[in-house]
Amino acid sequence: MDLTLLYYLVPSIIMFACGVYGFITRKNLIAILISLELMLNSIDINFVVFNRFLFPGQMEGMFFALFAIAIAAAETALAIAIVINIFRVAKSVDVQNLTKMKF
Amino acid sequence: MFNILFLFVIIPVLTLGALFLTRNVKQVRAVAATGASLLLIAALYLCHEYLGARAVAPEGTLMLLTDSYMWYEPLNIHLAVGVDGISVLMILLSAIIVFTGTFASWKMEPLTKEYFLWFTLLSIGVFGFFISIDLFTMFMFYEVALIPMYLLIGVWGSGNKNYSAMKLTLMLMGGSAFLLISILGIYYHSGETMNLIEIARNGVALEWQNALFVCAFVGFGVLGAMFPFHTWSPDGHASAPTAVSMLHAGVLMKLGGYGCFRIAIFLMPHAAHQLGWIFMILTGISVVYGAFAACVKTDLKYINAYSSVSHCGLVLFAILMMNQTAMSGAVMQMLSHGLMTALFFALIGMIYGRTHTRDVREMGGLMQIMPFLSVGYIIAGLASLGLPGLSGFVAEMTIFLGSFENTTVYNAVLGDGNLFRHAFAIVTTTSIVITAVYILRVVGKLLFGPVQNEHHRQLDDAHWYERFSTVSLMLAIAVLGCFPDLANLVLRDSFGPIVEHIMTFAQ
Amino acid sequence: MDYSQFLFMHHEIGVLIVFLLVFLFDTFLPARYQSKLAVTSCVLFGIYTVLSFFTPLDNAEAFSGMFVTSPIVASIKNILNVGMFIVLLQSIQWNNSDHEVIRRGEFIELMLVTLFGMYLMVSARHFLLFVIGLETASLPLAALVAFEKKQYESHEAAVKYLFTAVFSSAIYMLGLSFVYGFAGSLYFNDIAVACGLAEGSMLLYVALAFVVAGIGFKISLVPFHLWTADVYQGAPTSVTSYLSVVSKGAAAFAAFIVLTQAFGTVYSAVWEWMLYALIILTITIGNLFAIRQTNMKRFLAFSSISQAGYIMLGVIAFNATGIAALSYYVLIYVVSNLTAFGVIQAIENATDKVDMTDYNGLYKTNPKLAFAMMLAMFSLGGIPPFAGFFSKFFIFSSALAEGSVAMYVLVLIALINTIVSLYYYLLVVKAMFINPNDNPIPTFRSHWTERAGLVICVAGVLLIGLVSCIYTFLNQAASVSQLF
Amino acid sequence: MNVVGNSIVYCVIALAIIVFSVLSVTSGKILRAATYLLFTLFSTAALYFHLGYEFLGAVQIAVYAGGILVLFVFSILLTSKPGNNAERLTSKRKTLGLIAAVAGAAVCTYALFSYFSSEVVTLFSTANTVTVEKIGEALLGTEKFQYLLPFEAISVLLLACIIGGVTIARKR
Amino acid sequence: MDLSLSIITIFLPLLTFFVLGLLGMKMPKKTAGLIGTASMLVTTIVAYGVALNYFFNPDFMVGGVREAQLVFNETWLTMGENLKVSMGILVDPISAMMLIVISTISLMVHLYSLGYMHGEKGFQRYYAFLSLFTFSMLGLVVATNIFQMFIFFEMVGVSSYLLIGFYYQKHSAIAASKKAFIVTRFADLGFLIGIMLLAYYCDTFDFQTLMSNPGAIVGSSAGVTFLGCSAASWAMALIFIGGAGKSAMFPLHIWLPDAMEGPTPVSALIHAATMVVAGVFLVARMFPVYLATPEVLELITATGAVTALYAAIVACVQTDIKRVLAFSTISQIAFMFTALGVARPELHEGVGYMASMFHLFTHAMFKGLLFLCAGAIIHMVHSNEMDQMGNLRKYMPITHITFLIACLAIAGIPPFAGFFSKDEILVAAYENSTLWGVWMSVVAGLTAFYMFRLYYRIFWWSKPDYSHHTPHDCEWVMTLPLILLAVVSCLAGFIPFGHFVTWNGENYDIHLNWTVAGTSIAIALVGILVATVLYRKENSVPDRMADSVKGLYKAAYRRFYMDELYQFVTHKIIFGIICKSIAWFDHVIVDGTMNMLAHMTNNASYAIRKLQSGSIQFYVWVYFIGALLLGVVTFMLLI
Repeated sequence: MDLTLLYYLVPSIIMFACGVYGFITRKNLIAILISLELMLNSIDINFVVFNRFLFPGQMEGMFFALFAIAIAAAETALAIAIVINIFRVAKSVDVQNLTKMKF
Repeated sequence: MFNILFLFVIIPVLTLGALFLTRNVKQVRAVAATGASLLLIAALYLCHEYLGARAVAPEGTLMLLTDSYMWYEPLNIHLAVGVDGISVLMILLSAIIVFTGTFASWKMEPLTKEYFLWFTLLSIGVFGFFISIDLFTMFMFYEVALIPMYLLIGVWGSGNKNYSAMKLTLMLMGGSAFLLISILGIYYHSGETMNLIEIARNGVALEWQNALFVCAFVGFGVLGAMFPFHTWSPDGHASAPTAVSMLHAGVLMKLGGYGCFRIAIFLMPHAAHQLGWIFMILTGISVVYGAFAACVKTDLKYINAYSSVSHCGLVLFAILMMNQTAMSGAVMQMLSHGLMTALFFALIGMIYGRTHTRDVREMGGLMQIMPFLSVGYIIAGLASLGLPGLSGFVAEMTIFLGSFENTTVYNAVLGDGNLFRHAFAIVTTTSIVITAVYILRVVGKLLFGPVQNEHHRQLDDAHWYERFSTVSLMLAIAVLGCFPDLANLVLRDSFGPIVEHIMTFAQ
Repeated sequence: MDYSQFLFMHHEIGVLIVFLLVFLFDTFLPARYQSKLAVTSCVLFGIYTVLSFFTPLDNAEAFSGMFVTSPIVASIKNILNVGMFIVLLQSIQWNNSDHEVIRRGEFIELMLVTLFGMYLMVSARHFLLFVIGLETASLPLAALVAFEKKQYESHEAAVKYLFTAVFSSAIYMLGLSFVYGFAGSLYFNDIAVACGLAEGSMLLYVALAFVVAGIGFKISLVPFHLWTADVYQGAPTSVTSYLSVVSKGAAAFAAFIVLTQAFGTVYSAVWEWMLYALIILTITIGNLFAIRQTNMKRFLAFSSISQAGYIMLGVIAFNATGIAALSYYVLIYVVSNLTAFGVIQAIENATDKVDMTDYNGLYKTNPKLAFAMMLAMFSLGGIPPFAGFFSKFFIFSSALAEGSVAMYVLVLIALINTIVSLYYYLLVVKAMFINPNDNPIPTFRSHWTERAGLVICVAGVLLIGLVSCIYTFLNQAASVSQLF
Repeated sequence: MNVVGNSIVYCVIALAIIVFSVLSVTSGKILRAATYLLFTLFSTAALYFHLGYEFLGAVQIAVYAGGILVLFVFSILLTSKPGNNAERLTSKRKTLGLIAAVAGAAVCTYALFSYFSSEVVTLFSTANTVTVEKIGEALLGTEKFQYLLPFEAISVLLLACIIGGVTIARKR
Repeated sequence: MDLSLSIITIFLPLLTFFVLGLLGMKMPKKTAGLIGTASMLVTTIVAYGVALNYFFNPDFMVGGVREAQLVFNETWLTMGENLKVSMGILVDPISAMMLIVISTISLMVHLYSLGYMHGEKGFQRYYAFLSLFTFSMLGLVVATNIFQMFIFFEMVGVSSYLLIGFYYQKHSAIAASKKAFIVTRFADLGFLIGIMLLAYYCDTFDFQTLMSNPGAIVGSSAGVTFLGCSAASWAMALIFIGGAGKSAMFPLHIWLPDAMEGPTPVSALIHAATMVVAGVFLVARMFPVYLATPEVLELITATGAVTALYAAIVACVQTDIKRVLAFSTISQIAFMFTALGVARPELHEGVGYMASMFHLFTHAMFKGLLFLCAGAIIHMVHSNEMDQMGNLRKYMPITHITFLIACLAIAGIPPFAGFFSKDEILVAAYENSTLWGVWMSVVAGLTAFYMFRLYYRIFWWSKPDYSHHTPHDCEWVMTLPLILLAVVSCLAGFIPFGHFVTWNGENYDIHLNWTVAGTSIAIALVGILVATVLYRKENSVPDRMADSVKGLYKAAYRRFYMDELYQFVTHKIIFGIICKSIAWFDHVIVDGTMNMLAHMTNNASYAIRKLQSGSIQFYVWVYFIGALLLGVVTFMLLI
């Protein structure tokens, strides 16, 4: 088995697709957040894989992944703050309740 | 040296400023009247200046009193002004209408100050358009003139004013959308300049002319109430307050004709020769169609609006003939129609202000009640149906004869096009009969006969400001009608170079 | 290792200094000075704004091409500063209200940080830096959107904003990962070279589509715009105005930079047509939605969506005139929209009313506000002699400079849409001037800061168009900047 | 390097990533989803190790697994109500989600596979020497492929997020 | 008197119009009337002076030809490079003759109206309009070019409109004035198109230029044909239509009977003597050009003949005395047209032309007289209907005598004026073809019949009840014109007309052709005899005769349903179908399209509102799919 680039991209793509699926289907805001983490994570994998296989001379992809992790962390922190906030106001974290403003 | 043309923007701007500072209705009126009078004086002085300048200018000069200041360098936009005979007459017309309009709206209420503010802004647009020879500034002033209409109709109008105001504004804006495309196209395909004279010199790239011509003609044609884009006009006029109808029918619709001439035909002669026939058909339809439609309307303003469609159609029709006679006829028709429609609308407004109805069926025998207004109405009507001695006749006859003149049209489809043009000229001439029909019908029902509504007997005749306003217009109509060569005096040397240019660049 | 390169970042350093001063003021000064916090920070920012006009305008590159500044970049930053300053000025009254006073410092600090993020977006020539800028510009905004603690809408808006923003940045970064996949570098220059090689592959299209989608989210291009209306409606008005002008303007400029600098080589092959479709969709759908809106903020949200479409015409123009016209458009859009939001905010602060029907008969009671609002509407609708006309004209002319028929069609569609947009702008004017109302908003006197903000904006609306030097300057700046 | 061993390792990691990803978005109970996410993150970290990015793997575990997951768990505990908090998905929503996910996966797969199908580089044909020293230098350098500026910039971002998070989460 | 003084004749009435029109309401009625009459008197004196000078000053005879004199010609409007519209005064035989006719009749009417219109509301206005009309009519006849003529054609049309509608509170008057204007306008449309064609081919409007080379128009338009006729023929035919409209030729005659709604002096001036002959004048003016297009002359002859017969038949059965006179006018003008139509230079030195002009002159006098008499009668009886009259010879002797003279004149009994002119016309007709000669002779007989029917019905017949108001002769201002005109009607026949007015300006001596004259006198006498038998005393014979040919009688009485036909065309077809359908089209299609665009926009806005569903997940779904599509679609389209 020649472990080429594409082998490593497959799980990443699936992970991303899972994230999209989860985002669209889940009702709980935190579950949606989890899906988001999956998506971000898969991107990190992409970067790292490309870096490792195609451009091993520098560390661009790895650094992007590194910073992306930090950004993801910041995002999550803020998101959770907001989720908690909405829970305080609406007593629910169900995304289906968040449709007061529309049309 | 200070260019007198700038006065036509400066005076209204100063009026605008002064209006802001006014405290009561009296001051508002005083300021507005002063501004309008100054404009009229300036316009008359301009005629004199222009003739003086024309006398010393070398033959074939397109524009006189030109002046140009760089405004937007990246797009080569200048504050370029200049006039030829056509614009001088248009400025004079606008000044007269603004002047009379001011007096016609003397008793405008409520919000007198705001009314005059918008009115003055409108006049800035109109004057700015006529003095500009830079496409950008022309377009800018054109739009400046459009938008105050919305509020003027919406706030001070009557009837179904919201609908009409919106329709008018949106349709005219639709027209200006096409116009803008055309202006930008001309700019990019004539050596990146906005100056009319330079564009004329450079010529617009041939492969683009047809499309740009259509856009420009449609754009201005909307304002010129060309069939089938005229539908804003009846509703708009019907709902607008008196002076606004006057200014709109009297001057704004002229912007359409002037623009078609100045931008569409003058700058793109090749396309004008190729595609003129399409618009000849449309404008020919306008002429007859408007007249027929006016026959069955019962609202005075609707009748006049449709009549305007017919008359303005004639203007557009004439400029498509591309010969000197028809074009000078078009200019005269613009003048004549401007004055006469203004008079019409002024009188209708005054009658409406008294009777509170514009339906001819509900009125009758006004001649016994308000003889002054009635006589005025008859004079306007006679001017409209082309009584010699009043302006309409001169203009229409010049157009008809011009459209019969031998003109070479370079067109693959129609050959020299004379037969086609003659056929349409004959069709349009029938409008003089139809015009007579609807004018006399209204005059007969409205002014003659027994008094229809006994309550009307208590109504009074015109007040001094109304008399002043209408008499000025009547005088102007009569002067133009009796001494049409006065207009030709101003126009005479302007068309030569223009027609020559149109013919040279036609191939 | 030359750390003096940081000194090229005048604007970034400036805004961080203001941020620090505000932070220190907020944190360490005793409570009795705190009531002056909003005004002080506004003054500080004002000083900084003025000073930033005097920073040298030249092309400079720092961090091996990761950070670039140029006259036009500096100019757009200045424009953003102006917008930011007006927003801050207009927010003082709201900021000092009882329930907001506790978050006053944070509000200003977060705003400043997002501005810093936007600076990075427009200056970055490396996608990592760009992403960080993007996130800095959007994540704190999510917090800001939730600032109206008393109102449920504010929280809902925050959730919507944050979640969609993160989703969008995920898509965007996925696109970037693809770009990295074929380019091997995240420097714009390298990508530009590699793009040419990858031309014709689907990977390029998908990557670019994702990148455009990510930036399109910030600019709220259709179909990436759906968050906009809800968030604008729910957010505190100051934040809404900030989102609609400064954030959008920066993103539009960034879009230009990214698309021309990194993907310029595949302009006509790829993204010209993507933008083409997006612009038509954006303008049309934005307009269609705006027609029916009754909430003023929501209405302006859709209006701003369609405006975004016009802004993108400057990008699709793909030339130096385009960027100049775009910056000019943004500047005028800033003053026009902030006039509108200034009026909305003044009325909201005074009466809590944001519905269009409440505006009926406004002219009778508050003529000046109504007048300002009308100017804003006319300017947004592109009516001369107000500034909006000029910006529209220039952006159209820049789009047509290339001269293809497709562009003419695009501009024509855009122009026809201006008719629709004029319709709904006129609806507002109609409400204020024409519609009768038995119970109009009572006459009130707005706070001096709001008035000052409005005066600045109205002056801008009236003058920016007529004073040609601004556009001329921007055009000059664009032509001397090393963009292409 | 043992090719077979690496292949097996790859298979295990890939399988883990796929399975745990799917599970984390499909499991009804939110806490379980979080747990599956943890496993996914761990698998990802393992992948990084497998590819030779030990530092990144460590950061992944420390930040994600150590930091973010904890936040998740806390927030889940804060927001979940007692009783049945398993969510049921409507089929319409599922369809929408499936369409999007499948379409996305298909498009990405096609794009990537068509572009990289000719790529023959394997894990073993390239060497990878990422040392912490090099990482440190890159992080504080200003040359090309060095990241001082992003490093500084992200600090501002993090600060802002802290301020934002605190302000939001504050009771008043 | 110097010819240049003729300008006074033109502008004095105009000045009077302005003075009376603007200041009239401020002055007493009497003053206004006197001003009008006095100014008209001056005008008349000058006009006579000018005309007599022209006719009797040998300077104007060059080589036996009376040359036309261009007194003024100022450019009024520049149309094109060569095409200029001038305003000027051209004095030539026919215009000098017309100056006399117009000023005479106008003066008589002015004078007469002082009495007739006494006490009417709007007396000043009446005089102002009369002055305006006189101005227009004089301007018309002295026109130097065809366009000036057209201008004054329009002007007389408007003055006529204003005068017919003088009693503007009466519906019938308004309708009549409107009808008159529109019908003549319609005819003028033909005139205008004719002018345009003419200007197109000849590049001039000027009569003298046109006349000097009448073949030019035919030559220049050679080869351009339409429906088998050359462009030149079309142009001239269209110009004739203009004249036919003004002169009330069949089928454009319908306005003239209705125009009798105006005050009777107006009918005398406009609708008997002057304006209605403008068409004849027009054809006469352009005669040399018409000679170049003989097929148009044929058309003119046919039109004239048909109209003459038609009008004569209708006149026989009308009961309204003014209507009878109106149809008589139509018939007589048709005579003039026929005379012009049959005139050829080679036939008896173009006698038709001279006859036509002669008849125009004499007819103006006696028809003016007839109308003024009718006016006097109506003034007394307060009705237009014959049934209200009878036996008036006892009460109004002067009117009776003058009316009788006029009747004899029109019937063509020597030595009254009509005999001479009509005789020349018949001569011309026989010269051309026997058909027209016989035809016109029959019409002449009918003329005698209906005129005497009228005469007997008014002055003899029965004696109705005049108890409440006994008729008597009117005051001197009204009778004086009657007497003067009667004298003219008696003597005018002896004017050597051929010395003054011929088609080419050369002298022509009238010789009575006693064959024709004898026949025509005989026919006239027969007509008079029949009328005497039937109408001298009240009897039932006429009614029984009418009953025996009821259908014909009814049709003739209803003027062969021409009005109904017009009514149908204008109201049902033009208004009912064309105008209504255009209005419908405008409202439903044009307006509807615009409204539909607006509605479509609105509906679209409503239809897509679900897109903004408020759900985050849907938002991102759209976002994601949008992004994918963006990539895939552009990829597919561009690769």
